[in-house]
Amino acid sequence: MGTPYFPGCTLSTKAKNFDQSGRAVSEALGLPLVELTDWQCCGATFPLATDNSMALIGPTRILIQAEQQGDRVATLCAICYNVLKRTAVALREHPEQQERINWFVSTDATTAGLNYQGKVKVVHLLEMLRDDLGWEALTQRIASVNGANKVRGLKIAPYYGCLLLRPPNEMMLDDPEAPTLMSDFLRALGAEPVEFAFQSECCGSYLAASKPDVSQGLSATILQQAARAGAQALVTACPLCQYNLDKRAGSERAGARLPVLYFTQLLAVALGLPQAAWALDGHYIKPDSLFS
Amino acid sequence: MSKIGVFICHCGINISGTVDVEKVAADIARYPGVAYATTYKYTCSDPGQQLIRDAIKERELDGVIVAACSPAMHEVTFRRAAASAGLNPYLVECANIREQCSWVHAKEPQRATEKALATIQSMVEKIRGNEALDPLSLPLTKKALVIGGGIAGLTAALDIADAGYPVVLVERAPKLGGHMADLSGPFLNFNVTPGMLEKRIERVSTHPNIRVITNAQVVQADGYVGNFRTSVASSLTPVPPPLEEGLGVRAETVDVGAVVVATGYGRYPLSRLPEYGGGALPDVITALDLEAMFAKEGALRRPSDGRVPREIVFVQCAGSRDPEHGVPYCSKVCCMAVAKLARTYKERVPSGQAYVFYIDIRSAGLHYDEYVQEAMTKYRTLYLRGKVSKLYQDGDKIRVWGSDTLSGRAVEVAADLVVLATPMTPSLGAAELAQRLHIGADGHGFYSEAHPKLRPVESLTAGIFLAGAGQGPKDIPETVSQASAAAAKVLQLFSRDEMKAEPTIARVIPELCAACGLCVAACPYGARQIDELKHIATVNAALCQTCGACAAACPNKASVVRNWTPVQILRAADVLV
Amino acid sequence: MRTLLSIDTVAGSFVKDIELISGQDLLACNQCGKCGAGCPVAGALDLLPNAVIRLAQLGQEDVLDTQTIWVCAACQTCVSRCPKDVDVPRVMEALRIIAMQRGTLRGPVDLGAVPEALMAELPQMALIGGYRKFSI
Amino acid sequence: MIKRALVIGGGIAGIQAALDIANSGYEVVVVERLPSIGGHMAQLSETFPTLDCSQCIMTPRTVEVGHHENIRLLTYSEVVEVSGSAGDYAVRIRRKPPYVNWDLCTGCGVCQEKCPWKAPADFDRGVGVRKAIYTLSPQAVPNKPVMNPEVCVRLKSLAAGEKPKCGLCEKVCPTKAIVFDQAESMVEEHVGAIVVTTGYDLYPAARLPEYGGGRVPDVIDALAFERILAASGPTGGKVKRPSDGKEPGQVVFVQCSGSRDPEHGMPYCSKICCMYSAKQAILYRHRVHHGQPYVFYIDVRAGGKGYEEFINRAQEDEGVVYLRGKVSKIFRDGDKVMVWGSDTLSGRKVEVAADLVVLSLAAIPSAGSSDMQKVLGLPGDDNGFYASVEGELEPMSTARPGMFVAGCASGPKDIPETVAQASGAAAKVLALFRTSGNRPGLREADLAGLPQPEVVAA
Repeated sequence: MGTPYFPGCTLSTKAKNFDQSGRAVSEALGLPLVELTDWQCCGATFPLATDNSMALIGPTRILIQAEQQGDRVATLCAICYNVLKRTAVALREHPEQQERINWFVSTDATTAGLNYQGKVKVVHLLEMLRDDLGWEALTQRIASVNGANKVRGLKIAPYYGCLLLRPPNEMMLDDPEAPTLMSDFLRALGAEPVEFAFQSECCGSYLAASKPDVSQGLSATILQQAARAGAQALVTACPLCQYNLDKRAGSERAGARLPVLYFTQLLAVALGLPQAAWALDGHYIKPDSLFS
Repeated sequence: MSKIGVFICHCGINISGTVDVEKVAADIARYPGVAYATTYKYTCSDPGQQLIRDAIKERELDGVIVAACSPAMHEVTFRRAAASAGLNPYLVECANIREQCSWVHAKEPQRATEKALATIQSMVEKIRGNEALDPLSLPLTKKALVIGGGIAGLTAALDIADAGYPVVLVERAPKLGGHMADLSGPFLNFNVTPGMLEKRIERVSTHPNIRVITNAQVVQADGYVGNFRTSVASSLTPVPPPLEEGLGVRAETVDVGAVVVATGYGRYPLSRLPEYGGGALPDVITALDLEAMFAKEGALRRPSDGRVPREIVFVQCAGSRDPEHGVPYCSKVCCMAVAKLARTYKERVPSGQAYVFYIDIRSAGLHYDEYVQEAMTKYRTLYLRGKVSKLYQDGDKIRVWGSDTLSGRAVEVAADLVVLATPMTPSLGAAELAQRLHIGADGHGFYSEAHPKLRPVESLTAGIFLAGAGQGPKDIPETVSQASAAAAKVLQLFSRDEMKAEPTIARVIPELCAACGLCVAACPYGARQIDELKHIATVNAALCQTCGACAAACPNKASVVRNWTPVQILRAADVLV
Repeated sequence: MRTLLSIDTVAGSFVKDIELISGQDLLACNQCGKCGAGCPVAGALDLLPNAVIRLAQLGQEDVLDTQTIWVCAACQTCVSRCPKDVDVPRVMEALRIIAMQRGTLRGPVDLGAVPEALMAELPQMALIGGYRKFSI
Repeated sequence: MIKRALVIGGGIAGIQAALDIANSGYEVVVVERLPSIGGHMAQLSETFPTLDCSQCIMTPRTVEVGHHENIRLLTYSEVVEVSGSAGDYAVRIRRKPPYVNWDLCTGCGVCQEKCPWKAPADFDRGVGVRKAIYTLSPQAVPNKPVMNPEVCVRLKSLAAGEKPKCGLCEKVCPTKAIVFDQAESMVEEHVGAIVVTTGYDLYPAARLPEYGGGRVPDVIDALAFERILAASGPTGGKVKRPSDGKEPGQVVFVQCSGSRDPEHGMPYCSKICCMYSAKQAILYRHRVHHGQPYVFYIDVRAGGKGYEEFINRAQEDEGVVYLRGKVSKIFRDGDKVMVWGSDTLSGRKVEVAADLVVLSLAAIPSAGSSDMQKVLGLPGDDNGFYASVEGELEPMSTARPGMFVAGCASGPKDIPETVAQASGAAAKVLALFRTSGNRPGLREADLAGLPQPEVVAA
């Protein structure tokens, strides 16, 4: 048993530590993730043209794979989550498009003979923590951990970025203007959420490749705002946000020296899992001192 | 007067927080003529009024002074209370120790206390000279004159006539309906019964309580509230004002108790807009012209060559919001009217394109913004934020130079037809009518309301009411609301059998009057006349507003205002200076 | 320069193409400007989003020259706040698609031009996303 | 035909309608939900475009209603049931307990002075505080206090079945008017016509999270700013911001906060905001000479007599900076409030580090309107306002004969338009009463057969 899991490209390569910590915490909490037996890239952008069937083929294949293993697919990455979820919504709202894409993928080698039935619910691990486990249960679970909770009392700014919550009428996860999801998560961990005005501002996203100075500027402002609000660290649920905030803006010159943690890492620490599961390597601003 | 009672109000802490009311009471009690003085928390409250009533009876007071707020607030209250205890209400006065004392001297309690005492002493001196008076009764003609047969006049006339009073409706044109009759259709997306205006005209024309006089103008008006005497001249054919005596002109006297002025709006001359062609270009027309074209069935054709216009430009604020063109005000209805015309155009010419140049889209109110939004989305009208600077004939096109301040570009359109939303101005002859009726008008010629917020349909002259665009630009729903409101004021006036008027007006001491006529010249309300027969000045009780100008002007001191005689004023002033 | 507007521009094929590809009613936008007011990358835009929509409403094809369409990363902030339910990123996407179809413009993501050090550390999603959105 | 009218709502519309009917010799029952009449107009500081003091011009009318021999004023009361038809509507009215015997109370105010319990004052939109026993304002009509059972410690202890606490008001009341065990009562009235003047409320700021969602203390709504500007308000007319009482050096006015926004459920324009914001900006400038007001807008809607000129005055003479663009985001930043807007005319995104932000929240039907519509059997429109069924030539008519609507109950309106409608509704009632007989209301279709009481010889 377990929830079918789509790691996506980034968590399988340059952000493996988020994948490691993610698998470890879900295991520990009894929400095991089972990687899809076969998967491909989701495309990393949701195609916005009215005629977008071609670009939806990739994410539809992932949904088909998931449908073979269950009725849900979990992700840890906000962009994968956004693309898959919006794809599922688009196919549900446009059955004719679903039929067209199904016709196309049925001739394809990896998905030969398979059709997407429209049954898959796309979930983010944060959503599973909230809805499957519940904040109350998580709070109790953390409280029952032996030894000191190294997260307790830390002032951490929740950072949602864009695509976890927007567009709200398709994502239906939380109100992007006044979200509570991550603050609730942080409270359950015993940390002190530091809400700030930039928690849903854009970090610059793909501009990291085409206009790195723009994304660096946006990310630096976010870090500065979090620091001014009194945060000791930020928590994110998107590897691209994490990259932009930490690696591109973490220098003293650009932003503020705040560690930017993945929510899975923070959860691993709070659960008192072995340090290997924390997977705190690869950060530009080292978070280790937070927990010492 | 020797038994004056003084009641000093704490007004919660409004007065007593600053003024030492107990000290004032103790001091005034010793003042000559004052028989009783006391204080109370809220004199205007029911127990406070009871206190006054009891004191009048028990102490046989022959005068009462309430030292409290402004008489504008509660003079009526206290006079009514005294009357119910048997004291003539005109033997009750208010001394204002709140607005003019405790509020303005909040930081100087001692001096405020002194001022309060002096204010009351002054009022004691004044009240000594007061006479017991009875309210005046004036006759009342329960018949109304409505000037203007547009939608405002029709509505006001019906509301008055439906309540059972006779109405004379005077319309300058040969038929009823006003501008609304020329409109292509109703204004908004309300559920409109077809032929609503026609039905209303029909009802007015056949109403047993309404007499309609067309091709007619009010050429003379005298009198006052309840008793106006007007002269209505009518001709066989419509004549622009002023209508003068002559062949085929019949004048008659119409006596009424109230007047509703509903003369509507007029057209702004295109000649004053030379940069928009000055009226010389056949394919540059006004919104009202286009209304008339749409009012006819069939295809829209432009004036010059009868072709169907494929591109049409609407120019908002063609004169309005433009002090340099003499119209600093906004004409209020154009944004909606143009949206309606642009929508209608698209319905009539589905392949055509409408453009609207505007500064602000003023679609204020429920459903209005939605209506304009639909003009954009459903009817594909292109709105351009910018004023048109110039337009000129270019072959068979009208070239329109405007700007789009949102893209920051100067734009031009080669239009087949241009429609100007010209200002709403007062109707022809409105200024003269205002003079004739002694009602004020603003610098643009729109009639002045008595108060911009709370008395929107009352003119500055009692008994004359305003409805519709004559008072200022407004759309149909607002016009009919006003018309009904004006009717309510007439009905209220007519609900009494006679009119009560304040008796504290000017009077003439016959022995002193030399009939010199200075009072007639001094009176701003036309209340004074010389009775040539008796050789004495007279006062028209309905017109006198107690201003005292005649008393000041009279060299013989023959004109005095009741209960404000020179002796009273001087004695009162002596205490204060 | 005075810009000539006519039925062929304001109701022409360019406007229709944008509306078709984006699925948006351009005239639903009443130019309130809220999109630009909250746009995180406003500082890097040569035209604010409402001005891009404006030129599109007017059928002005030089809107394809704007950098804005290559800077918008579809963060959806404007979408979630637009009072008239205009999906601005979809209009941007439509303009990018038209620009690319015309071949007059290349998107600014030139993989060859990304410095090697940056290439080494950039998450895949940035490369894939940026490449898919901003280049041919 | 019962020649007696019911007016529901004691704001300026209800006041005007009641006075016009009562002064024509008919009895009127006025029902107001709050303890005193005056409605929103009583909260305003000064009125545009003349800058007359709102209280000052209205008080004579509230006082007249309070003392009018033809008016029965039932405040702190609600209409709960209406049956019958035009000419004879039976109306049940619930009178909430003020916990004060108003017949005994003289309005002396000692109870309020001595009461030790405070809570934010709704009337001041939360800017000020009031006691557990309170009147809405010093000029309240009627000037009788009510007790808030959620704040009064005595009432709370009684409700909880505990030993009675406090009771100070009872001790100090000179007329023994305090009644802690007062129960609500019911009144039944029979009337021939009903005028609905239930007015408007403001859209809740909590539903605009991008504008702070009501959680940033220095982001207030326009009625709260009216209270701050009002001489009789909680700050005595001094411009002080809620968070720290400092005089704000820069104030931003945000138009269309919810209005013209189908996505927030209000596609319509609230009509009054452009003008009152200009007024507020001007008044702010008059009080804080070096202050800088900004107004973010989409279209300046100044249709009305003297209105355009008033806006010009704000822009040209009073130094108010107008920025054409909607605000996207407002958030607290240190002791400033950051406002992100745009100026579509210069094509720039602009931000202002404001000391105070005033939201022009959309005008929506007053709370309880949909329930009242059910009670009256009248339809609401798609926005919840009372629907006009006869179109633009009968704006005060409703779907039921003998029932009329005036003022903001049928959509946002400014004061003169409201007052005109109220008088207009009164005219309809008067015509109904004067034509006597058990006839339904004066609807266009019904009138053909109406008996006419007097016929004039033309």
